[in-house]
Amino acid sequence: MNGNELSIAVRNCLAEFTTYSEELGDLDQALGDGDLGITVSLGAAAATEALDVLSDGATPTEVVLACAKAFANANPSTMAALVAGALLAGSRVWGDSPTVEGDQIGRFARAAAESISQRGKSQVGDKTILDAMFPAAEALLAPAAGANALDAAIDAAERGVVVSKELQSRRGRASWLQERSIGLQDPGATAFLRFLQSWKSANASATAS
Amino acid sequence: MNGNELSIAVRNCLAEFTTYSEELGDLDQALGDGDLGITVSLGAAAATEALDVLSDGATPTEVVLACAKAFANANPSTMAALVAGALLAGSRVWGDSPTVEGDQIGRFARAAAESISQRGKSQVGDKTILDAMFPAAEALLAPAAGANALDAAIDAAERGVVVSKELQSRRGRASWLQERSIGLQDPGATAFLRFLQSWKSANASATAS
Amino acid sequence: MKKIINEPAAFVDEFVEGILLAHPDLLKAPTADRRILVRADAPVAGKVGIVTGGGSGHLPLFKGYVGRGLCDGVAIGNVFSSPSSAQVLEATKAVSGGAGVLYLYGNYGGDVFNFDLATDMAELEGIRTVTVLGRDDVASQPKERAADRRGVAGILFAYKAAGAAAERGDSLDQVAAVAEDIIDNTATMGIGLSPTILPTTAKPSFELGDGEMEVGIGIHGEPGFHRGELETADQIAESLTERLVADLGISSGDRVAVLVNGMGATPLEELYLLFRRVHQLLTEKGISIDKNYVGEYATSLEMAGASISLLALNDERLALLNTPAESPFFKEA
Amino acid sequence: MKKIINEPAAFVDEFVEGILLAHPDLLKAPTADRRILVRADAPVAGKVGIVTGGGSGHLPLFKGYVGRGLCDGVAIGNVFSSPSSAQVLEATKAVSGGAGVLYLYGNYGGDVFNFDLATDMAELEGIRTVTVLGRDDVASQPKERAADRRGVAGILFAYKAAGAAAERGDSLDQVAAVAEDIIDNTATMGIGLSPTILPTTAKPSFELGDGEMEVGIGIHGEPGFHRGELETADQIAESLTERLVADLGISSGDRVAVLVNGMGATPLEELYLLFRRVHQLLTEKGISIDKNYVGEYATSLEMAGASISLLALNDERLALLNTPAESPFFKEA
Ligand SMILES: Nc1ncnc2c1ncn2[C@@H]1O[C@H](COP(=O)(O)OP(=O)(O)O)[C@@H](O)[C@H]1O
Ligand SMILES: Nc1ncnc2c1ncn2[C@@H]1O[C@H](COP(=O)(O)OP(=O)(O)O)[C@@H](O)[C@H]1O
Ligand SMILES: [Mg+2]
Ligand SMILES: [Mg+2]
Ligand SMILES: [Mg+2]
Ligand SMILES: [Mg+2]
Repeated sequence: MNGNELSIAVRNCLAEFTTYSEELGDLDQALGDGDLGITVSLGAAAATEALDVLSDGATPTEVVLACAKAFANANPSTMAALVAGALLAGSRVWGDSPTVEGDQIGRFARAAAESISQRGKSQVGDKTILDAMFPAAEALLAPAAGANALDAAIDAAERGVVVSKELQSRRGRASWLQERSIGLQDPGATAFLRFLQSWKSANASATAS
Repeated sequence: MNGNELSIAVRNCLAEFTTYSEELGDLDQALGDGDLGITVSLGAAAATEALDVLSDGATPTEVVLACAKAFANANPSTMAALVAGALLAGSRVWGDSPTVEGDQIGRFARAAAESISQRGKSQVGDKTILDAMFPAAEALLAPAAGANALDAAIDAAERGVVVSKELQSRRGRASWLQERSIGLQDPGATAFLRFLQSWKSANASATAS
Repeated sequence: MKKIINEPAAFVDEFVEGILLAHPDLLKAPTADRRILVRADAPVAGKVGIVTGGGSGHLPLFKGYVGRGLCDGVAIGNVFSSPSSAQVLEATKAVSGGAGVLYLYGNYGGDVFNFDLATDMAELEGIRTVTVLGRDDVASQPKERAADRRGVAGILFAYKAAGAAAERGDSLDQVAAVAEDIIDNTATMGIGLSPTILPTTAKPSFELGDGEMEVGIGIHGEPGFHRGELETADQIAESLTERLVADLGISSGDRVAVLVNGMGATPLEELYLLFRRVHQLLTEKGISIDKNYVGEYATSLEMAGASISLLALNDERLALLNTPAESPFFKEA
Repeated sequence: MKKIINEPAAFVDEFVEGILLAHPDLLKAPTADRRILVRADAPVAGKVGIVTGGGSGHLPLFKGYVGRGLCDGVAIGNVFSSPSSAQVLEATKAVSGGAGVLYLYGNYGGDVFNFDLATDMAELEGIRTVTVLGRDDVASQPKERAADRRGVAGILFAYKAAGAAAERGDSLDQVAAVAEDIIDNTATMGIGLSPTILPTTAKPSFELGDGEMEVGIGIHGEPGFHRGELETADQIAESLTERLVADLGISSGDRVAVLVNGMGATPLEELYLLFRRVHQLLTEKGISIDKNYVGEYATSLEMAGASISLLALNDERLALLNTPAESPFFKEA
């Protein structure tokens, strides 16, 4: 994928992703403050707008940076700040490379997750986005034999979402619920899963590797 | 009636009168601020308590003064202040007289109405208690031939209440409603009517003249 | 509606106790029933005293305006109901410093008749009083009957100016003239979005449909002259401002003080939305805002709604507003 | 619930414009988007700057605490949502007087991550910053995890004290130490009676049955640790006070500052009922109240409810609280 192809794929994906805003808002209503739907819809719109005006010759890293900046400022929130930082960290993996393929995707994902872990002082098991992200990054890097990498990542993220449902939140707003957080599904982890699913259905051909 | 008889008659009347609190509160809700029910129930209770501890040898004037003071302080309001002033003015007609009869009642009522008119800068037709009170006082002073004075007063007050319903309020809270006050029944005038009716039904024998 | 209260009947006594516990350096209660609050240094010898009063449920009105450069004392009624004449008299005696006492309060029948009774009683005690009534609510009566209007939030201006005049040593008649002048030049109008619930009756003061507002509402939930669809902040600011400007007869070149007052439940953010539009409108008209107050100054328990007051200014009135004052609820430095 | 607003999306921009129009002598907006407010005299050369910030909808928090002896600037987010790191950076630059800048705000993920980003960016501009987080809400985490508690109304104490320290010329590390000391000794707990409605979503922040209250609620309507029957004012004051006293570990002979804070729709009268009982309880325990604040200091739009904050005092802390300060929303003489 070159920058232009990535930019188109991202916009396709975001158009689908925003349809989950309400679901994500409702999950965040139960476990947090209900604004994740707004973060997602405003953030996706801002990123799409930013890509619409980006030059066709932009590198993949420039595409990601434009998204990061737009997403960070659209509705600044925990998710917006963590995701923006994660995109920055991921793009460092790519450097000036004019195209990205194969395990550059997985390495991007892992760097992104590590950035969130560091900034958020959080790890797998804290019931956050990381419970979906880290397993998905691993799956992208080392898909089970014969499996499509994206499908494997989606499966891994989904398992992460399901498993973390029974955990007690240890980070962010949800942690204030203490024991009451057990049994509720993490909105951030769900958002990551929905993002992967959107990528798949919006870009079925482009991303099958 | 001597002071003790008057005191008993007043207490009998007030016990009945308070049963109208809700009706009066509701009328005042529509045309004013809804507190007339409280003024009546607290005021009647305070007056009754004051009479309970008044000596049996009190003059009619002392009985009235005790009521006036109790009523004025129980729930100070327009009605409380005007009625207290009216009772004071009425009792001046009686002076130290140990008993009151015949047209002393009507003269009391007229002096009371005049006091309200003066303090309230109001007159018949302004849609206030006076629309019931002045005609009732006149009826007490000059009942139609053969009629019972109290019944005549009740009839006159009732006509006042009905007629004033169609008038626009010109005094007090209700006047702020301007044209919207037309068609609504004045709570103060109604209170006076209910007071007379309570007197009649609670003291049927004592007051038949 | 839910309330953080104890026995409804004890509501007033208990919150007054709370006020006294919180501000013992600024306020004191001279009678055992604590239904009167006066400045901690009352009576101030040689100074005109100012007594206000009325029903409870309007904090910071009325109790909040007792302090240096404001009123000297307040007689405290039950929720939305007048203090008694006996209480007004006690307040009068407690603040009388020998120069007479101004009665400054809102034009409500119950209050008027009880203060009037107190006037007679004070005279017997040798204290001269003069009464000036707040009557700024333009919705309550047409201009021709302005003397019969009820008093609402705009009385703040009169407290401030009369308090400053008394503090600088004006005579009773001068202080009364200042109050009268301010009130003659003050106009207020309010809107209500939701009712208030009296602690004792637990009934709403009025009923209003979803999406409706009451225009011209009073601070006890008295109906206004129009009930209609809820408008935007800008539309509300426009219709109220136009009406107030017309009532005061002010125009380009004039100066005003503006008070945007919250009735209780309305967020401060929304009051600033109103102020913004008032400022734009007056600026367009060439009328300058030389003083403003935005916040809760006269409430109606938990009623949602707001009022806008304008005071036409001249140098003297502005100087009086800008004089230092201090109460636990109001400070002007 | 009904609101006095215009376009929901313009809510924040418009009320900030209103604040600027009302207080041009005290506040200014250094950027074109007006999402930053700073003291009119910022930057003050040689003085440590204090920047706060967070979501809107909490007036007078946070914008209300920008002024002399308080914070120097605020970065303004949308309703209940963080300002961006770019906005925080702008505020930092606008108040930097060469002595470094303290970031003092509530412990919320969105704010933390955005202020942290701004820290990195400020460093690139040669401005040193230190961060101190308000984390006074004892209901949000047990004592062992006190560092993870969220920040609520009690941050007022830290603004006041740190602002006073900066004004008297303390260094950045000293001002930060003052803020940290205050926050370590502050505990808050709140109850909610009704939700708040976000202008943009028009949805209630939570749902609560008739006659129910939420104990330990946050200022965005975050659930507390207990939902139960609405109690009396006295019972509420008792359970909150006991919990705060235990959390701070104070006892007979100790001194405190008390803040009884209204969340938006709760009448001031009810806050004084709470203060009354807090005063009685602390007095019984031999703990004296040397300073008190009763009113709306940190709200949640039109949410009904209240919080109680205690700050354990010593001479130094009390002296800082009593130092003069002035903003359009907060005055200490
Ligand atoms: N410290 C953290 N580290 C990683 N993820 C976090 C952290 N805190 C919160 N999250 C994630 O962010 C999600 C909530 O995002 P968002 O709604 O933007 O938060 P807020 O409204 O509190 O700013 C959570 O569901 C969780 O997945
Ligand atoms: N100026 C007046 N003169 C005579 N009667 C009046 C006057 N003003 C009000 N009233 C009477 O008082 C009644 C209302 O009494 P009340 O509820 O005590 O008044 P408020 O609640 O305004 O103090 C009215 O129905 C009317 O009959
Ligand atoms: Mg959220
Ligand atoms: Mg009434
Ligand atoms: Mg009344
Ligand atoms: Mg949020």
